[in-house]
Amino acid sequence: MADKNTPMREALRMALMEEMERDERVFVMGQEVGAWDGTHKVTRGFLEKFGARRVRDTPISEMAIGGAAVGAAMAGLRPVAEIMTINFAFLAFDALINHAAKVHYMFNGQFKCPMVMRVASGWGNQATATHSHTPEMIFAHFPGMYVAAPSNARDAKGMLKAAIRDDNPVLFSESIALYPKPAVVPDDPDFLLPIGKSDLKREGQHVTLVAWARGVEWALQAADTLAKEGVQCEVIDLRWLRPLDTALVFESFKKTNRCVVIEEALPHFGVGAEIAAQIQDNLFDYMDAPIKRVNAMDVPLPYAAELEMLALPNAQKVVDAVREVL
Amino acid sequence: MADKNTPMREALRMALMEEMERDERVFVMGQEVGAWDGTHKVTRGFLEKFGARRVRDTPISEMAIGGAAVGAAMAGLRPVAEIMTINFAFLAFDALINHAAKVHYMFNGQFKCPMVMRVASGWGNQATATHSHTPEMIFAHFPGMYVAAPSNARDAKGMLKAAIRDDNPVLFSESIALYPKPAVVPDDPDFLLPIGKSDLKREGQHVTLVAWARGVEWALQAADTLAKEGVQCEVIDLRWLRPLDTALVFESFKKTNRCVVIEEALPHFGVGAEIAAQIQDNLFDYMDAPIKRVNAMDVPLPYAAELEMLALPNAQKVVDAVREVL
Amino acid sequence: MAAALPEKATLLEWYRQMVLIRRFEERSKELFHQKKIGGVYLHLYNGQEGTGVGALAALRPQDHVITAYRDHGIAIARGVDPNRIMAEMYGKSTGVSGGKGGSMHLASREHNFWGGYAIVGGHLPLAAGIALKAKYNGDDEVVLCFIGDGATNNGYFHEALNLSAVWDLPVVWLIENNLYGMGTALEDASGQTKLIKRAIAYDMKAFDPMDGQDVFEVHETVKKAVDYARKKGPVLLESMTYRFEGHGMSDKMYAARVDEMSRFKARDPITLLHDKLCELYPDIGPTLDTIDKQCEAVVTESEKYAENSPAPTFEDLTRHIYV
Amino acid sequence: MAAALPEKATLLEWYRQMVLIRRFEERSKELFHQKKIGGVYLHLYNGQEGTGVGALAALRPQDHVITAYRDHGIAIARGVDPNRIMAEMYGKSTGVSGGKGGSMHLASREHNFWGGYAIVGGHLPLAAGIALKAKYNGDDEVVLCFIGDGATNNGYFHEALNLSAVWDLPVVWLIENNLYGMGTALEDASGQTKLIKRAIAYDMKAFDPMDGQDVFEVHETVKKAVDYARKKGPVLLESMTYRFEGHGMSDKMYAARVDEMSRFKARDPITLLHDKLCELYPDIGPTLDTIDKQCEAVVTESEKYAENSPAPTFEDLTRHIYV
Ligand SMILES: Cc1ncc(C[n+]2csc(CCOP(=O)(O)OP(=O)(O)O)c2C)c(N)n1
Ligand SMILES: Cc1ncc(C[n+]2csc(CCOP(=O)(O)OP(=O)(O)O)c2C)c(N)n1
Ligand SMILES: [Mg+2]
Ligand SMILES: [Mg+2]
Repeated sequence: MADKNTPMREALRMALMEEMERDERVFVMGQEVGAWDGTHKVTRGFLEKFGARRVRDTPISEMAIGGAAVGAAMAGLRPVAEIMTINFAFLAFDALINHAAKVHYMFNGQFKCPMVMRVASGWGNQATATHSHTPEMIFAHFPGMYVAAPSNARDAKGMLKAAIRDDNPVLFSESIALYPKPAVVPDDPDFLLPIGKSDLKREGQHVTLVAWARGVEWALQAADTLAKEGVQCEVIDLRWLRPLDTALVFESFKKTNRCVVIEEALPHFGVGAEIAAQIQDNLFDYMDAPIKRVNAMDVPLPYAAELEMLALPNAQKVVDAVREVL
Repeated sequence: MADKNTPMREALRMALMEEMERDERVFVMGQEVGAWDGTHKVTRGFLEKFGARRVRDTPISEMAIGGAAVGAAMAGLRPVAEIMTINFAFLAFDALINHAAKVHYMFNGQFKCPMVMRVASGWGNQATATHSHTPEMIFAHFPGMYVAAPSNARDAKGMLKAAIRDDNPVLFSESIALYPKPAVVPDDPDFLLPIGKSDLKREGQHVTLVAWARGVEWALQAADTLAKEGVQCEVIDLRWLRPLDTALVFESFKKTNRCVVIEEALPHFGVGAEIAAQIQDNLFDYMDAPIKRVNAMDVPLPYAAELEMLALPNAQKVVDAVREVL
Repeated sequence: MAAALPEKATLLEWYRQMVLIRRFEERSKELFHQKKIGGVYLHLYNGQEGTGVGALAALRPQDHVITAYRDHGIAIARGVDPNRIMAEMYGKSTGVSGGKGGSMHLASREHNFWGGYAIVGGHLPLAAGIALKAKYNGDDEVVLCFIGDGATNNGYFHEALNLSAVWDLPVVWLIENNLYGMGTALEDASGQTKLIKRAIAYDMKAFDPMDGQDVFEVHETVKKAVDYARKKGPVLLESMTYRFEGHGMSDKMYAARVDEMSRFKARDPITLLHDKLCELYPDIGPTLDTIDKQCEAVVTESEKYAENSPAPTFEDLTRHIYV
Repeated sequence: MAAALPEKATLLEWYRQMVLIRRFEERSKELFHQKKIGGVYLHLYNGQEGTGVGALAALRPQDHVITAYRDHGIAIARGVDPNRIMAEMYGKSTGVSGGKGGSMHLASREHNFWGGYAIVGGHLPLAAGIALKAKYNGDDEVVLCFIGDGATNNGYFHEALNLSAVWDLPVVWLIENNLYGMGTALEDASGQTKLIKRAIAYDMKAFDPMDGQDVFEVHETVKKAVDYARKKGPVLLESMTYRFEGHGMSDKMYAARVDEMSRFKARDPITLLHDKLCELYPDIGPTLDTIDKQCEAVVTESEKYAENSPAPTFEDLTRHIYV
């Protein structure tokens, strides 16, 4: 085997499969993870390979999926639970926030909760208002859980494996739009990416673009466009929303003195706001321009394709924002 | 009758009672709102006065409380539902975000959802990690619902009445710590405060303190302390986290060029971040110092009183933050 | 069923509705594959027409209907204009939900059709709330709430049914048991597979499960249930039915269930009604053919209407977020 | 009960546990009013000792226990050191949860006591998950999960019990039906007041409701249930009991329920066991008195221990957020 170009859904599948092969305690549970091969086909073939003990279809019971994963993790297993889309994770919110994120702390370290909750996220595809959310930040608001948001297949593999091996609960958000997108993915079964470390995706000296998940694609596209005009963007992929690693961002900003944050989510109280608040607080004297945010519009997402397109961020909006700060 | 000094819980009770007397469609529902007089005694005597038709005790079913309020509101009633504390509103998160906040939009205006969800919020009192949250921002992140967070008895009355009369869903957050605190409360049954308008609580020219709910108290205390040193703080009470009205904040900032945001909640992705992001974006040239945030520490709240006290914001922390920006 | 048969005109109307739904769904599927209908979600009602049509025929206009995302058939049976339904699925401004809701979120306030909802179980407490309005105001109205078998395992089901029992709300809870929630079979999702028995958990009135392929039986049972709900309080019903298509367009599993499918197809609710009509009225063949053709034409017309309708505009994007 | 009585030492141990719980709770109440125990929440177990002690006596050490916030009695019956429980309620670093959990969040990993949980119903799926571990690993272990009557109306109850049924998990679900959830009476909260019947909704094994004041009956029934769970899968139990104190310290309503209270107090589980012991062993009076005094002393000792323990430090505040 050699590293090869692999779509993100396959990279995630590799990660999961390797970890299940490595560690008997790792198992998957969720709606349609078995015979259906997973709603997003990340667990394709798992039922056949690992059997019903380790590949557990559940009822449509998000509260129980969340809570049972917590209990199983506390008791020593390493559940990788899947909630079909992050929209339905609202129903598991209490299980994740009041239980997963707190049992370690509240009982003074007596229990660990090494679970991963995989959720498919994002909007686009006319999935409509109830099925179009990227609210990772509402999970990352609370201490006790990690929140991952990979931007490409390679990172997704290394991050998911790290999440599974970690002893803390992780909300692992997978952009639906990225599932089919390929990258060169290491087949090393010990390829891990560190939890809570951001990543430099492109070097540049004029402006810092901060993104994660799907936003990285828009940032890189915008950087390409702007490069043609001689504007060099540095693109930083946060990778994790908790721990939120702003070290690279700060370093970059000291050089560029300008920053645009690209966020698929709604604007209010977002990651963009946090980054802007931290930069102005920590690097006030380096600021040559305000930090700009590119977000989805502040609307519930409508069905009509035309409207949806208007509401979403895209590379052009990033370019426009960069122009504002130059 | 004349306006008199009234604790916030009484002011809220007046508001509710007046609105129930005024409009037959207004009713209350929630756990222990009846014979128990409400967990926080806001509905004291209501069952006797209005009877079980309009004062409806519910089972411990937050999902159903949230969803039934939505349905009743869509159908023409004006429910004022109570979820005992905002912690339990996590269980109603889907009902509030995917239903209350979206039915008007997603069905193109065919339905309105004039409901109020009252929640008691805040920490202190050693209520521990699962019962100590001020996560109003995670509700205010999503468009479609208003979020109120009054800072005193008078405002609470005017805001709750406005919320009940409004045709949109409102999450109405009441700081538990403020329930006993009195203010002069108008007995005018048409005393209303406008939705989404912030309020100047104290004038000053050196620094702008932005707060809401319990934070206003800390801000005002800090302002008193600092005034003795000749530092005049302007204190702005946001009152509403959605719509988030930053007009007064901006106006003030143009004068003071300095700002501290005081937030009882956890730091990540908070209202403080949003305010900082907006100020630096809109008033870059007015900034003489970075905007500082005073938040709770980034921890699940422990039981021990000593630790709890360390974790919470207070007036001294506000004073310290102001000193940093002067 | 012991009850007298409805009159001919009524039966023909049921037949028309069922055929219209079937044609509408077949066309929707084509249009989805042609990418005229957008998005990733399209949940067809084929096979379940007997339940939707039979049940809705038991309601009066002032009664209320609410369902999940498998909502086209319910909307049609409730009398919503197919043009406006198709336009919605095209994402056009003339759609019932202005192009903002899509296939899963049809609604028509004027028909007391409170909509399709796409969070499994999410609409159940809404139904309770609507029924509360009726009870609160002393209005003589009943809410009919459709529930998937898979949805009965969700917390919403439990909380909403219990609340309706505690408050004696006029709701008819109708489980459409089509044996699957997506790819998961009933017995893999529910400890109790006789879903009607879940009424016991709320001490709720229940009737025996209905043959969902038999529009007569559904109609009779729902009628009794509506009467009961109006006078006394909530009722749980279960309709044994089957979907002839996949869960949605992404379902790759359903086609493999050959035996089961053919068993149910042998009891296609439309064929059953067709045969019954021919038995009752030996000369009715041509009338039924005409209805078939009319339905085809209505669907074609709806496609044209949708095609020719304008898309929503930028203003629509920010309208109706707040009143 | 048909089963043979446990031997004398066992009965005395039960008596000791029950008295210890009662004394501990009485003292807690005083200490709360003296503001030695802080916070706003304190939920006493007085009156329900027969259920907790009888049930836990049916477990082996490798079995698991989990409960809600009314957890002192369960912790004590599971053998957790009262000193460390009291220290927790004082918010001291020597508390079982390091002073971070408080009264509602006692836990002791070494006792397989998975804790008290304060979100109503929230611990139910955790119990299912712990049982899944046992099943997954083929460990011969059972989880005993206590549930309040009020909690049975929450979505968590439904989803967790159903999941345990679908997965045949070794859980004994034990409803402590003390007739109230805060101030709300059973019949105002549950459509079905015979809570044991909710087992039918999951086709789950159930035994007849137990007299929760009778430690023998509880013990026998839970033993059978544990056996069943170990071999076959989940079981639902219901213990009919009563709390002699308010829901928590803020309850102003319970004192008004005079008749009901006196009816239950006439069947105080401790008195019942006391009388039974005297009947079985006519000379046992002095032994019981000694136990009473010992329990008093243990509680006094726990108070001292708590009082003299150090508070947690700033480091504790930020420790254990992550592993
Ligand atoms: C809370 C939630 N979880 C999961 C889903 C994804 N989902 C959509 S439909 C469905 C199956 C529902 O099955 P059933 O209730 O039987 O209805 P049917 O599709 O058979 O009509 C699932 C799991 C969802 N929409 N909402
Ligand atoms: C989800 C949730 N809703 C509400 C509460 C507030 N609350 C705490 S205990 C309780 C009553 C629970 O009654 P029951 O389950 O019968 O247990 P008991 O107190 O009788 O032991 C309520 C409503 C809570 N803690 N969690
Ligand atoms: Mg189904
Ligand atoms: Mg109880």
